[in-house]
Amino acid sequence: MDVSNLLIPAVLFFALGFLAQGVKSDLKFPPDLAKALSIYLLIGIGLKGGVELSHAHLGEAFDAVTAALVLGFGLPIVAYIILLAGRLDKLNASAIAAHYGSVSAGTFLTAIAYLNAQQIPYESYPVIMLAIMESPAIIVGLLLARFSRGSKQSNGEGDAREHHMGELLKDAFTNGSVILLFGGMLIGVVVKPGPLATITPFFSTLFMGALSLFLLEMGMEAGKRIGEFRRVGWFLMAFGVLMPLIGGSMGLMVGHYWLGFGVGGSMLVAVLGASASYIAVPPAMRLAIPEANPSYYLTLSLGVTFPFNVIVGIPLYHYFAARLIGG
Amino acid sequence: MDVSNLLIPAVLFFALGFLAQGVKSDLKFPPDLAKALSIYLLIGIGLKGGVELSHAHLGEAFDAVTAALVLGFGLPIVAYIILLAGRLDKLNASAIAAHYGSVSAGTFLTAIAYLNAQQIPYESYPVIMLAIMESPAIIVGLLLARFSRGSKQSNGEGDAREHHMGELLKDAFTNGSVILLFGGMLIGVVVKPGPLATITPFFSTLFMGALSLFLLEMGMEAGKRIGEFRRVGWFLMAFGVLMPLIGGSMGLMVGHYWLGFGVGGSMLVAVLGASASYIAVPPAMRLAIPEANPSYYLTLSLGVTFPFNVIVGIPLYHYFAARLIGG
Amino acid sequence: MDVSNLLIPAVLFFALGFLAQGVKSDLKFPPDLAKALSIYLLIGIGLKGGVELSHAHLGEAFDAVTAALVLGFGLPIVAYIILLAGRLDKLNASAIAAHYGSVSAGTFLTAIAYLNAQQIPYESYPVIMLAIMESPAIIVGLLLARFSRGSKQSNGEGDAREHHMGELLKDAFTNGSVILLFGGMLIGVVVKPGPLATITPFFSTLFMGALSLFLLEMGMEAGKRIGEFRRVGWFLMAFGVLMPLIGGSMGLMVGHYWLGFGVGGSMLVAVLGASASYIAVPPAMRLAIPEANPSYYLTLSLGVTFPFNVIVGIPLYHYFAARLIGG
Amino acid sequence: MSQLYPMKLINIIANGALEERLVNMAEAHGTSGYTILEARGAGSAGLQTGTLEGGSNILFVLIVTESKLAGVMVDVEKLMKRGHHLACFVSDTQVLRREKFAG
Amino acid sequence: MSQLYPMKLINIIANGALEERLVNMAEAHGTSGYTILEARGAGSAGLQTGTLEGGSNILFVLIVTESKLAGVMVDVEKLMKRGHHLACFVSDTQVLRREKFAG
Amino acid sequence: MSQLYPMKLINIIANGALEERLVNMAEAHGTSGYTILEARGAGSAGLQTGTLEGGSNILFVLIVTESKLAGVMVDVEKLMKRGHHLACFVSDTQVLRREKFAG
Ligand SMILES: Nc1ncnc2c1ncn2[C@@H]1O[C@H](COP(=O)(O)O)[C@@H](O)[C@H]1O
Ligand SMILES: Nc1ncnc2c1ncn2[C@@H]1O[C@H](COP(=O)(O)O)[C@@H](O)[C@H]1O
Ligand SMILES: Nc1ncnc2c1ncn2[C@@H]1O[C@H](COP(=O)(O)O)[C@@H](O)[C@H]1O
Ligand code: NA
Ligand code: NA
Ligand code: NA
Repeated sequence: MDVSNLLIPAVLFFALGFLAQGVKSDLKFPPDLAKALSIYLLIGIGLKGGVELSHAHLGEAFDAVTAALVLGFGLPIVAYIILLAGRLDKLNASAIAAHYGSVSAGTFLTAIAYLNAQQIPYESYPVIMLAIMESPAIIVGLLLARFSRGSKQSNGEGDAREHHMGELLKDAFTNGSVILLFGGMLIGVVVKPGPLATITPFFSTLFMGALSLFLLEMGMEAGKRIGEFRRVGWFLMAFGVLMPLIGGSMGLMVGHYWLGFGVGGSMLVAVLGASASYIAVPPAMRLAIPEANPSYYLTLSLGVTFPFNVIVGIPLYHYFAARLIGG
Repeated sequence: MDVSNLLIPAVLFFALGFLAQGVKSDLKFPPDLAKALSIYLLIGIGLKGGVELSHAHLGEAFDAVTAALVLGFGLPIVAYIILLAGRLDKLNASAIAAHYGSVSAGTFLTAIAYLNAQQIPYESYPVIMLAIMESPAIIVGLLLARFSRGSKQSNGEGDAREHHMGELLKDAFTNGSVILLFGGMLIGVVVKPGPLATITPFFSTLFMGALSLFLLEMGMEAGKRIGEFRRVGWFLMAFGVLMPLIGGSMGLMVGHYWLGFGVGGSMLVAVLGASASYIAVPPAMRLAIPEANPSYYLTLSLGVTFPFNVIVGIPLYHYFAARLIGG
Repeated sequence: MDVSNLLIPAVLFFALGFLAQGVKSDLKFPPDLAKALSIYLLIGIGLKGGVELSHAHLGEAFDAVTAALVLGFGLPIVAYIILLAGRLDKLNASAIAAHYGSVSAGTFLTAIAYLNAQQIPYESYPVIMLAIMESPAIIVGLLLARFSRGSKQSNGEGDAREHHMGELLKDAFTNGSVILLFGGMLIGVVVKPGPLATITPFFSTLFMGALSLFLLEMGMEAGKRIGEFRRVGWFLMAFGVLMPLIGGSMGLMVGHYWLGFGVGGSMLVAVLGASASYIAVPPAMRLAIPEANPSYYLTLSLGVTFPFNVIVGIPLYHYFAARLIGG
Repeated sequence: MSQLYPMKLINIIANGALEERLVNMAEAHGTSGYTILEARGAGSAGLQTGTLEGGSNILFVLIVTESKLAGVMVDVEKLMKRGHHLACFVSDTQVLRREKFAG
Repeated sequence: MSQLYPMKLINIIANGALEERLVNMAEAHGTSGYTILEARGAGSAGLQTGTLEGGSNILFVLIVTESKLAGVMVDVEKLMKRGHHLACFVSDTQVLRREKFAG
Repeated sequence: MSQLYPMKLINIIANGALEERLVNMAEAHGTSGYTILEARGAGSAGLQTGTLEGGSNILFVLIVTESKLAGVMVDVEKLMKRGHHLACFVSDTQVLRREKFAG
């Protein structure tokens, strides 16, 4: 595993941001810049996925979607069990679990950049799986939390909650990231190559540069979270490193044995399994599981798992994918 | 009229934004992003117009400018009469009229994208007309309002107003959009091709992609206004659909019979006539006609006329232009 | 000195922004846009510098760095002496001196655009010198202020200050601009051409266009400062024009006689000497010399010296560089 | 001397995800309007840097008549009881036009 | 215990287009300064999403001495009389340095 | 009727460069949190357009118990004594949950 593989802009900009926080630099990013970049990146992935989907093999695409659903519904349950085993209360466990069942587009794109840099080919389906995997985990988290609350349901507030439920489920499918990913995908599918080419310079040619800028800011965000570590405690910290390994290996299995992907594709599925959402899921959990402590799940997904995946995880998943498949 | 012509990024992104609001998605855009994009787009149009102006035929350019002034001063008066006929108070009528005499760059650019997608050629003068048409309607609105106030002038506040008037007229020519459009145009004219080429990748190559992102956000903005429909009432809603048809046909006449443009160019002039401003004019009216209800003119121009033009109007004006000129 | 040389986008957009303020246009820029653009530009310069550094001649690079340090430490002292001679209090003198010892990336990049437009070649080392020159002047300002405070040190607050000092020195090396410039440089050095090429379209191809947009906003900022002129008084106004001439000539000497640069390179060193920081140093002085009046140093660097350099200084330094070296 | 009328100024600082709920609340109580400002900060819910939706606060400002205060407070407490992290503080203020806010 | 001095805190929420007018007003009354924050919201002028200049609010904050309040209120009422849509509310506050604000 | 408890609302308007100092101050006094809003304006330090870091203000909001006020004020005055340009004003307010802010 050649360390120079890590010397790609995406990773280095992330590290730079992290370091800037470490040395307490006064470097500030306008808050809206990250939001604008994530909107841009999600549309960009969507368009890319749509174009690929348009000449995808339907049977394979269907398999990929099914696999994505299985991972999206399965991983949160695994996470939930581990968290309960660690004596975490049920509501926080549900909220955290939802984050790990979902995905991080930033991590996924860093993996893409990593593969491109080494000219490793990869299947196109993982992009579609990324979009699919945004929502299921939110639903699982919702349901887990609902059962956790148990008795509470009986009292007056219950109805309010019931009434609530449908709306929250709807939210899972209409959250911003889902809209941008599937919207972009749809546009990528229906627009003819001619007109599509007019927006390619913006959404495709600039993509990797914009990603670097986004990761610089995310590196700073991750760095800011270090101060919160004492809040979350050792068990959760460990979970933030352990869970990606579990999710990663499950993703690897699914990618290789079920979907029959090569090294590149299998590694990307591993990354989907390993990554935790820090854009779509946190606001969803704010509404769905208000009782949970946001500093737990934000610190874990953004401050622990994200850096771990970008620096250690990606090359690691690649290494195992290569060992398993022999690329 | 082949519907697949509507399947261009600009239109689809607008629809996506509109839809996102419709399903009450939590998708949020940083407020400053739209402002930044509109600044970028106005400069971009200006530069484009300047380059074309630099090898324009002066006589033709002069005709186009005159025609733009006629439309800019004429259309608000038409709108005003219709609105009064509908028993709207004079001050609100003046403010709304100003919006319809002016233009919407977003609509104009969507029309450009629409023509490009179908490889329909178009004259370059409409770009210049766009810049010209920003201000006249504001002045007309100002004057209409002033006369509407009538008696008020006699009382003490009068002088304040008089004194006011000059400043407000000045504002019409120095508002942000005018500065960016004419500034960009001037720069496009005076800068030599060499240095100009250094900024082309930014202002020209990315243009259509940035426009898509802008329209996505405008689609959301339009969607948010639906809630305001009950405020404006049926008559104004109807006006928001009727007026573009009137302005569009007038534009079509001017483009074809007066300026002798082809299908593409005439359609663009129709779009100038049909579109209503939602960037330059609203703030101008806030100062010039504070008594008017901003939710009327913003809802109409952004929530009714803009979507109508983008989805229905543009192909319609194209259809009639083709019928009239036979392209 | 052919005036048409000034007709480059960078200069014209700056003038446009300045003019927009002059005519009191209601043109507004979202505050975060300038911050985002300056982050982008600093990274872009850094990357460019890094790539050039990677095939730089070490001996020459070392000379350039030494020269940059000499200028960075020397110029503030010159400025300080002049300001005291003008009877300005020591603390304000220290703060202003720090700004003139440091550099303005915006001015430097305008000079680059100016040279490119005339196909004048230039050495690559000034880019490195730009990064080096960010910090030294801050340190000098700090020390000057500390001695100015003199007696104050004896009282109780003293210790607080002492204790303070180290932290402030650290700040000088970790301020945002330094992180972005050196971070970008490092990334430009270590990343292989392949992966680096993926971010080139974003950070390099768009660079000059983004610079134009940034300068448009800076032009407006400069324009807004005119109202502050009465605050700073005539002596400081004169200093804002005189100091760049002194710094410029010193830079010219250093560039030509010490570093042996050609017309282009020597002019760039002159610009480094002549320009005053308005991004990195002001916040640093807020913390290091809170007693100083921020409206003095911001008005001078942004409202007087920046416009002077962009409009008059750059062609002037070019003219003298040509006279001196005979390009 | 222009007449000023007493009103209650309600401030709520919460994550942006709660915006829709707060707006609905304001409308349910028929206030003359509402104001929202973007905010950052820290509290029991941890650090809110304002960079990501999940970590962005809003300051929700509501001017109401004395009579409406109690009702709004009940709704805010409901949100808190559900576990939502928010800071709510109420101050006395005075407005220029009573009729504008007394809806 | 640091001494605090009573002042009046004037808040004005209006469309961004009014910014220049409000700043001029503050300067006309010789206040020590003014503060502006970007805001969104809704009111009699309809929805202010903050996305377009025409639909963006500002929160204009002005700290003045008791003695200056009346004068400022007169000017604010003038704006309202002209029809401008704005919300103005005044609260009592205390500042650390009287001389800073009593200009 | 929900119970409201008196608290002190501290507002500090200063250049963004002071943010870290103010946050440290809040933490030193063990407040339940703090809130920061971006601001522009003008004052003795001149024009703060919000465009460049050096010319950008923040509005730092701190809710504290009566008992903590004095201590915070001392620290704010220290900053002012050092020469920092800032405006600080304190108002009475009431909060919904005393325990949340009385830390
Ligand atoms: N003592 C305080 N002073 C000012 N703002 C506070 C305070 N406590 C909490 N906040 C704000 O309220 C938000 C929500 O508070 P919390 O529910 O404690 O997370 C925080 O993110 C802060 O922005
Ligand atoms: N009751 C209220 N509470 C808080 N903000 C309000 C209220 N009424 C109006 N506003 C704000 O004041 C702005 C102007 O009010 P209006 O003149 O009613 O349009 C609105 O856009 C809101 O941001
Ligand atoms: N009278 C005032 N009313 C409102 N804000 C003020 C006032 N005076 C100062 N400020 C704000 O406080 C900041 C710092 O004030 P100063 O220390 O005077 O520069 C200014 O930039 C303004 O945003
Ligand atoms: Na996952
Ligand atoms: Na029109
Ligand atoms: Na210098």
